[in-house]
Amino acid sequence: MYTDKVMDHFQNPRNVGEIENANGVGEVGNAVCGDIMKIYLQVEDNRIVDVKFKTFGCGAAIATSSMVTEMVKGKTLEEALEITNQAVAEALDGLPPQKMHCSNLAADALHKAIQDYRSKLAG
Amino acid sequence: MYTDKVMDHFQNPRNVGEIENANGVGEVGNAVCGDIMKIYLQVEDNRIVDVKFKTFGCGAAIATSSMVTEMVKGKTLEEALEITNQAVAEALDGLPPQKMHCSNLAADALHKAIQDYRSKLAG
Amino acid sequence: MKRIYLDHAATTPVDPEVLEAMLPYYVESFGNPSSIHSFGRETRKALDQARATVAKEIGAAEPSEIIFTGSGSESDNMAIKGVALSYREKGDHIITSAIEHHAVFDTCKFLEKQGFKVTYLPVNGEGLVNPADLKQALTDKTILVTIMHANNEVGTIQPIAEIAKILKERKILFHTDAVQTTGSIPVDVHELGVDLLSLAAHKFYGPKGVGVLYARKGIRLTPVIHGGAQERNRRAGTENIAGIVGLAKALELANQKLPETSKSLTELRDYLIDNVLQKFEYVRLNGHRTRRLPGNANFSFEFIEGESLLLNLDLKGIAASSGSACTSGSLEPSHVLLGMGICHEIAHGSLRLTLGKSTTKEEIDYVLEVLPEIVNKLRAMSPLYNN
Amino acid sequence: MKRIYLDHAATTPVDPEVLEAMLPYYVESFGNPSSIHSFGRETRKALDQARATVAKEIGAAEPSEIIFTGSGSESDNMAIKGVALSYREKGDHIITSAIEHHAVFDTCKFLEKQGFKVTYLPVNGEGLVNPADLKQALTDKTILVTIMHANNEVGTIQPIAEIAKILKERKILFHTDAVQTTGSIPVDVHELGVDLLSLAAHKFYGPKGVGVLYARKGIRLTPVIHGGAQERNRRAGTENIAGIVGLAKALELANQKLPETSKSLTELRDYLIDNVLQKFEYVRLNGHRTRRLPGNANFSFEFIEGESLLLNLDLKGIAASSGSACTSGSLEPSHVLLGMGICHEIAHGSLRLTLGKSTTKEEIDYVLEVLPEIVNKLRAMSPLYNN
Ligand SMILES: Cc1ncc(COP(=O)(O)O)c(C=O)c1O
Ligand SMILES: Cc1ncc(COP(=O)(O)O)c(C=O)c1O
Ligand code: FES
Ligand code: FES
Repeated sequence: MYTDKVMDHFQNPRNVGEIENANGVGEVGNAVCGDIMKIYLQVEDNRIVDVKFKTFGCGAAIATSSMVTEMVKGKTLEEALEITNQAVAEALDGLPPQKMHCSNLAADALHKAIQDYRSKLAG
Repeated sequence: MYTDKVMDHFQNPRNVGEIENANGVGEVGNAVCGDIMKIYLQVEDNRIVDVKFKTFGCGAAIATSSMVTEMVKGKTLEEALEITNQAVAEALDGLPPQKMHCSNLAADALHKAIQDYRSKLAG
Repeated sequence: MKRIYLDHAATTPVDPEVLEAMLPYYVESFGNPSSIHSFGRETRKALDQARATVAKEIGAAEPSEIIFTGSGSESDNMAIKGVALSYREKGDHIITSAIEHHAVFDTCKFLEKQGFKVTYLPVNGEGLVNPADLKQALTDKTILVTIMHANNEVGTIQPIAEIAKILKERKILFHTDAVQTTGSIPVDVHELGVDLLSLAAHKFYGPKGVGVLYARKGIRLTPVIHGGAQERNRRAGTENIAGIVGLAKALELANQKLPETSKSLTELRDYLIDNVLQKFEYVRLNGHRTRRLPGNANFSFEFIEGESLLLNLDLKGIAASSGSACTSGSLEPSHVLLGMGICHEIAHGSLRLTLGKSTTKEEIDYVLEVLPEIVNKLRAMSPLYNN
Repeated sequence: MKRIYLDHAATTPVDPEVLEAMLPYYVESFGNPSSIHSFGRETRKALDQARATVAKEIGAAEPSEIIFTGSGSESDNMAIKGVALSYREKGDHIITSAIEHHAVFDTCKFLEKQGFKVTYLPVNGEGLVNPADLKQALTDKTILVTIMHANNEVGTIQPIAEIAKILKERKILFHTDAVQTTGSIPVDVHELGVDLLSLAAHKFYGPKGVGVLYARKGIRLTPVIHGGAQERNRRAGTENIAGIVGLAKALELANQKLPETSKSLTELRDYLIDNVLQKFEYVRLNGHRTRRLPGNANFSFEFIEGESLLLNLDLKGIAASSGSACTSGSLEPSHVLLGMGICHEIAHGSLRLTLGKSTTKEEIDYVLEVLPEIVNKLRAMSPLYNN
């Protein structure tokens, strides 16, 4: 059902955990739906220098979380915001159709975390 | 589906044919229904001395025709009229439920032939 | 006694190669394809492959257009009820023919009770539907036409592609019951131009208890069997993997050998037909002389009734069937023969001999040898026969 | 890697003895049981025998009360739709429970669209229906009650006989879905007091694609599959002889070994449950502690989601399942757990381990060994877990 890449990220998720003093945090989903993703960013000079995640969800949810953290590390915020749900799924060699909703969450969580960082910066 | 007795009478039907100068003839059924039985009687001194049949119909129709002719041969008309559909079926060790309508025909044909004889006698 | 099987239209034996393909899916590879664990993924893969094979074999555009069912009858029910209930707001009129299999006929009768209107198109003496009749029967409310590809009793093959053209213009859904044709003559949904098509494995050397409904992408189908999400929510129930694998394998094999089998069966059938028509008085061939299934021969022997003919043949080791409904417990003769305008008396005396890939000329010769004495014996016993 | 199968509630492998009983009915003995020739009589005999066996095994009064179908889902559909459509003039109200299998649940939803009224009885935290609730729900218009014998997810066994008594007094038809119980605990239609009962072969080491609907004599059933006269006009389609023979054989074998299997499974299950409840924090057993299927254990591990648990177990060779609906492509968690009042978060984290006759203590020990590291790993990754 899942590609090898998905299974790899599911089994060995990259960047699991929290960042104590993260300056951007994004959470999406809820327990009713069965998926919650939380992404922690450490942004320096407009660049994501560290990123971690915590996820409650299915195999696809975990793999997309892991993949998105890999994809953004070292990127500028503008570059990171260009990462689409589709791009995450493609980076994993695809997801089962009924699971595409999970890959949406990973990009959403990232974008929310960036928003959070920017709003803090602005505030 | 059929008992051995039915198959025996079907394969080796007794008393097939016509009686040239039958003094009682009974026919029942029609081609629409798929069964036609014709019974020929030779009655002497109120006793059936000869009987023959012709039947267009299924295995059960042929077997019951054959059986009823065997059952009535030598019987008085009163005895013959006592032969019921049930009795014919029983003499054949039973018929499949959906075929019981055929055993009805055999007794009916016999009774009609007797009627025919009597009405000729009366007329 | 050597037994001769000439009832291939009723059912066929499973090809040993088909059984072999099925065997791994009973004891060893048994997972539920809906399960995500390795046991389930194994059978899911087999299921996907079988679906792809069937799609390819019947010319479907996508595997998802293949719905596995439990029988040809279920496929017919699902096509007709499924469309009727899903498109009711569009219309309530269905058109079919007078000589459909009971799985179609009784389903239409049922829908009539539910308030649908059904037109039963007449057929000619050879069992053919006239496309002009169909055109006339169409109304604004027509949502579905269901006409069988070939008839199971008399073997007549309908002008499906021609009918499809008429319906395509008007955007009316078209279902064909291809239970008798699949594996016997080419069945390609694209070439036939149909939207829905039924088939059953046991008619082409596959297992009993498994069928397919092809439904073109985008067609809404209210399920006949509600429940789990199997078959994309169109047919609930844990998949009969072994059966499905068997169906796909059997279809593949049948189509591979089709050109060859069809040619030799047609020859053998014609030999049988020609000889019977020559040998007997008061006999007629039912169905079209040439536009018929390769293996089908259907005769009416006047003055005698079908079941007694069958029983006598059986005593000689020959397995055949009849249109006579007595055999199935009802008193009606075949609605197919009556629908073709054949009178009751003659309809009752029909004999269907359906040849299969194992049928030999020797077997046919044996039939031709024993048939006369049986027919003569029964005629001699018949009150209808006066010679 | 050695694989451990703990998903017997999803399906079971065919018992080799069952397969052996089926094998003659593919290649050699293949006739259509409706045919009157010797090929047909052969399979008709097998069909009659299988029917008699099933009748005896479930305590039916007569073989004719046994209807062979294509699946447990079809049996459920047929019972409910069959009664609903046949008794509509008597009433339009059906009662069921909130935790039925989708084959019952979705059928009821469908009938609601057709104008029927359905009451979904609540269950308590352990999954039990309260007969008092049923009594209250009954109306003059109630024509059918359908309550499952035991639940497929949590294994809770319902008080069927008690409910039957209430309904018998009022002459309301009672159907039970015994798909999970047949072969696992005693199933006797007389003792249960039901009028209709569904079962499926593949849940008790028989083949997939064949089920039974028991319908007490005299009950009218509008067919779900219309067509030929098979199964006394109640279910059309050429009979799946091999499957039917397999079902009968499997049922016979399962019932023979039932007392023994049930005892050893219960012990093993309790060992598993006791150990899991002891070993973990934030875990709960779903379903009733004792009134449950011998082989069923269902846990909720808080803070983690079912599918990721299953995938990790699968990577360790353990085949299990979950109430998590993500696995089947829908986003809803199990309606069964929600129906029992369990909150979404916890419902998502359920793990069902269902033991079968081949399950060993070593296998359970292995599960107990690998489960902690998996649960810990997933919890460490979960935003809901803060320790
Ligand atoms: C309680 C219950 N009812 C019905 C079914 C449906 O059975 P099947 O999938 O064989 O149609 C199942 C199993 O899936 C079940 O567990
Ligand atoms: C034309 C046709 N349609 C439908 C069916 C029904 O198939 P099944 O008996 O496999 O359900 C048959 C065969 O019996 C058939 O010949
Ligand atoms: S967690 Fe629901 S689909 Fe992935
Ligand atoms: S001839 Fe019709 S049932 Fe016997």
